[in-house]
Amino acid sequence: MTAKNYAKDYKPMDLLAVAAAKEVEDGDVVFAGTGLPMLAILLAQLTHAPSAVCIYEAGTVDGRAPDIPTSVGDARCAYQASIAAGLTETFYGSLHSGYVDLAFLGGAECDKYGNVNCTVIGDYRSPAKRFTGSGGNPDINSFARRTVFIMVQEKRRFKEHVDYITSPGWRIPKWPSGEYVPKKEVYGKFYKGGPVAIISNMAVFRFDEDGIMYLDTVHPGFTPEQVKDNCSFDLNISRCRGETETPTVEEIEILYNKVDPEGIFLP
Amino acid sequence: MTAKNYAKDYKPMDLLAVAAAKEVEDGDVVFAGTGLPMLAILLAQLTHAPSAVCIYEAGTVDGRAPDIPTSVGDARCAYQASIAAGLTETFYGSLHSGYVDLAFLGGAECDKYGNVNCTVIGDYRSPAKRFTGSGGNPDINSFARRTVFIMVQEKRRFKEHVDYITSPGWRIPKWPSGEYVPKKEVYGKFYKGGPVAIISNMAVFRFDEDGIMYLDTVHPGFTPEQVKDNCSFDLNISRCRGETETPTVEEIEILYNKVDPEGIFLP
Amino acid sequence: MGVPKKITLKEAAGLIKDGDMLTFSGFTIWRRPMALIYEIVRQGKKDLHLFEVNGGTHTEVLAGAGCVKIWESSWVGHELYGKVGECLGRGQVEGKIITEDYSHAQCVARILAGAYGLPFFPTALSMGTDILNPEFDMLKRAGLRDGSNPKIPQKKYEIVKDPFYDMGELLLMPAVNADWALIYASQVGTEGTVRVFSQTYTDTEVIKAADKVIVLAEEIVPETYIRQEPEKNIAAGFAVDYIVECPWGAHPTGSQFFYDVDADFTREFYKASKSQEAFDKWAEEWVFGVSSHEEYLDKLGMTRLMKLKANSVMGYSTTVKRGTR
Amino acid sequence: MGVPKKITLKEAAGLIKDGDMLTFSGFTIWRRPMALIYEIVRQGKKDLHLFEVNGGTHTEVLAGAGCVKIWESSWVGHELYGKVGECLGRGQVEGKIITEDYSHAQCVARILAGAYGLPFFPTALSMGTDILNPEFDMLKRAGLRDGSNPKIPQKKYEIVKDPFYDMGELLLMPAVNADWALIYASQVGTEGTVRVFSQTYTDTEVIKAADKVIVLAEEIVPETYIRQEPEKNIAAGFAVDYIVECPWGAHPTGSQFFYDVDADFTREFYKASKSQEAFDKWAEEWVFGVSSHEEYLDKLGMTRLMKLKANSVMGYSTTVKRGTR
Repeated sequence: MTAKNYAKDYKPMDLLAVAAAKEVEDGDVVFAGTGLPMLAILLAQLTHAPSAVCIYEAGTVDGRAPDIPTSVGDARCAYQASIAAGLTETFYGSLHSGYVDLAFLGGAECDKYGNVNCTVIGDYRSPAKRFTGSGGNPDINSFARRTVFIMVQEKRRFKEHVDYITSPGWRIPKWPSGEYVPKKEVYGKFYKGGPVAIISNMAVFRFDEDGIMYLDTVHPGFTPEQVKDNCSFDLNISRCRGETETPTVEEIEILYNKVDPEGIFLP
Repeated sequence: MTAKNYAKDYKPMDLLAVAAAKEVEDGDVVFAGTGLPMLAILLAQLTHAPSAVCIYEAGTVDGRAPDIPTSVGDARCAYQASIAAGLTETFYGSLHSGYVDLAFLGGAECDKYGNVNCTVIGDYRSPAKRFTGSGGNPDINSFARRTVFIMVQEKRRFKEHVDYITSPGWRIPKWPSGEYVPKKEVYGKFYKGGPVAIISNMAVFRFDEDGIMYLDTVHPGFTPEQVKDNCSFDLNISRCRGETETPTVEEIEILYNKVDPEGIFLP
Repeated sequence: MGVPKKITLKEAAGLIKDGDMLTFSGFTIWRRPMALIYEIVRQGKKDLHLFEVNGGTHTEVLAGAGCVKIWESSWVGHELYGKVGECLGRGQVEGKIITEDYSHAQCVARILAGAYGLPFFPTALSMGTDILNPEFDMLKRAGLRDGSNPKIPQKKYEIVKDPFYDMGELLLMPAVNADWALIYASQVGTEGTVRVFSQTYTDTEVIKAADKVIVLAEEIVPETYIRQEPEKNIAAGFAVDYIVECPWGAHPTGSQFFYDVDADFTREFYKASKSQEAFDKWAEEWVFGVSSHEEYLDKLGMTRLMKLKANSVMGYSTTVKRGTR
Repeated sequence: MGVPKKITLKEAAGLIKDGDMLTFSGFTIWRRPMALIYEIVRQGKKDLHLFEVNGGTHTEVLAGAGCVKIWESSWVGHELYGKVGECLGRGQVEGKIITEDYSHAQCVARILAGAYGLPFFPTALSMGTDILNPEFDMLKRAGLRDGSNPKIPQKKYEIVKDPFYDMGELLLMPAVNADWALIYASQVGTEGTVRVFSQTYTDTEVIKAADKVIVLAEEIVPETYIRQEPEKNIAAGFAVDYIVECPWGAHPTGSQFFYDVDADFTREFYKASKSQEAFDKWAEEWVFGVSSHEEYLDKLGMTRLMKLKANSVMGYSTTVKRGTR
């Protein structure tokens, strides 16, 4: 193995895609959504994880189109796929069935337990603003063994309490009482795992033994303190390992020439 | 319409197939098993019910093979079928979903409520003899709007109490107590219908308002009293309408030349 | 039940009554019965109750036109071409549209139960979320869970314990059986057998779960052809009530092997969807300003549509410009 | 998880331990993994726990050879070629085989639950039958519902009330997750994608529901070929653990588009199955008397097998004599 040839020029988006791709282990069954998750899984397949398999929730398993899909429901997802079926297959036959190792997800807000909101701003009953709604986010997050969130870092997005828990982190309400308990207590023997990382435009976060978020690495150009300042909750920065590894020339080359040559997600 | 040209020569099996075919109404969605039911539905499609549709529980809908299937799992069932899928489709997507109008079923024993046994002789817990087991008989019988049983007439088969209720008639045990109640009480709003006829080698039976079997017609060559003698329970023969209509020359011709030219079920 | 009846788009929309519950084929911006959606708007249907596994451009057109009273779903947006559902969001914020949120897979559970004639379907997905917060049961808050509307279950969900293997708690999700399934399908046989290309999404389940089914067919093909590969079909003729032959009937949403999503059209719509005034103007041009689906296609024009046309081997357009390079 | 491992029939059977729970592909006398069944008998496996949606010739071979301890299913027989399961029946009457009866669709519910990782699946089918008689719960009578065997649910079924639409009572059926799914498939891609021709029976669900999966492939084909029509495939490579390439591996059961059921062979077997002595003689000849699947095929002979060969257009043999005319 030769020394890595790091790229001098790269965009924040490139770093995110590369950092996300590193979360993929070879052989993983990955549930991915539109956008950055697609870049990450495709890059991983073309580098260190050639036998990782990608499931798109609209119904396809391991598609191999020469052109990157624009959405998970795209015809491109089905090209040279192993399976083209529907949501019953992906959500129940694959996810609920226990096959999924890793998933990439997004969100508008998160708290320190990795609870994520992608539903509303304000009081749910009379919201100030609606987002898209949950989609498959909480489904995938509840049953994949490892999930990785990709989010925009802002103080108002990394919150003490999210306005609405769309997707379950490590401490969640157990209904009907709504008491907050560890995820395992809600999921019983269905428990498989949960969020292992959040990748923002400033840093990579992971979760400690108590399911509390801490700073793992900062992206070049940022300091741990800056990251802490961009969280509303008291972020643990004591475990920071240093800087996030930057993209190599080869990774950038693959991203721009093989994964997204049309410039759909990497303009 | 010209007068019917009744066949002078026919076998008991022919009469059964013709009588069963008459239970099919045009446009019916029919669930059929191997053997006589296949003859009946195919004959019906070639005569008065061209748009009846046949579902075989192994996974096909409305197959149109030039050759009669030997079993419901046969490759022949899938030829020019509308759907070739599996048992989830037929049992849940078709039957439980409420599409099935009519079904043909068999059994080793029945009682006057149309409860049918195709599981054991003797005490279930230490049986003297096992039959095939239920197969889809009780499933289909519980959810088709009308079911027709085709059975061998013997005193020991038309019983006061069957050794085991494999398939639910009009008065059935409601568990966990096991109290006998009308079918509607067990099935609640799932209730759709139940057995409307039993066709034996001696007669056609139907069910009265209380779900009790009565003699409807006797096949030529038998008297109502003979039929009654071949039942262990006290058969109501007061409503007998006369003789079962016999096969026409055309029906025999279709059965032997179009439906089963190979002589599989009509040797 | 016989062969489904062939009718026109206008007749199809005419069958739907104010207040009816609708559900749809497709996925976000793919295979939506758009031509019928436009006609429903033209005919001014009101108070519609939508259940959909996920929403998309069709939802926004209906919501923008003021046709929607209740929306039960998990998601709405236009994927890359418009991040959120602005019309629906406006209706929700203004309190004009009652929203009942479920997760995506919980919606699948609901439609599966409906398809199979079951009152519920179990799932352990998305427990521990505010989707299950009893305070956020909006149909209950609106007093609509009293059993008087047969299309609204008496509870949003139920928590039960596994009695068999001590797995713990899981959820039962109530069935959905809409009055109407509005389906866009790739091909329909002359006797009504339905086929969709590539992913099936939840189309199979949606058809089975509805009381009545209208299918917009991109093509009507010989029944003997569609039966040569019965494993590719999703519904038999007896499961369909009405058929409308309607090429390009899914535009601006995409249809695998026929045409891609019209990204520019969708972006333009999304821009318009951000205010009621702009939406109304858009609708005046693209819905009320054309009297038929054919006029709509002519207005779009051949050049534009040919760019979207799918390559017949790949299943998607290889000529449409998608990105910046 | 990567690509499934290619192994031999002997290795495949060697993986199965005494007492393991097995389930199978196919339907009655179609697409059963017969070559592997024979090898399991040759290797003298004992105390097997079978769950199958329905039984067939393979069940009878295992039961006759004394391999079966528990049988949970709905049906056993050889269709037209042998009306009941004589070997299994003998084991049941003699009390050597514990039988748990479910209806056919209840078995489907059980395997569906297993496939979807659910502890149960609801059904309203076959209520009011002796299948539900608490006195006839044979695993409970045998003391096996105490939770100590993770493959045996603590209850045979559960009765629940619909909380959503007041439909009344219905049943919950416990999941099945066997140790092994033994599958015969028409084609498997070089990376493990599985396809079966014509009806899929419950093969899709059986694969998903089992802890480990062995697939006997009639043919191994290029992965790029099998992915040209992904809508026809039933499982991805990551769902399969082992593959054995084994042409004619389903004989004497049938395989759509490859060969018909061997009616004469099955009738002969059925005759032999009626007494233990005759069965033993049959097994001496057809199971223990041949050392490999190839030897078994040679013993059957080319003439016989060619009669069974399917017409490639129709999917079934058009030359085999089926009836009396």
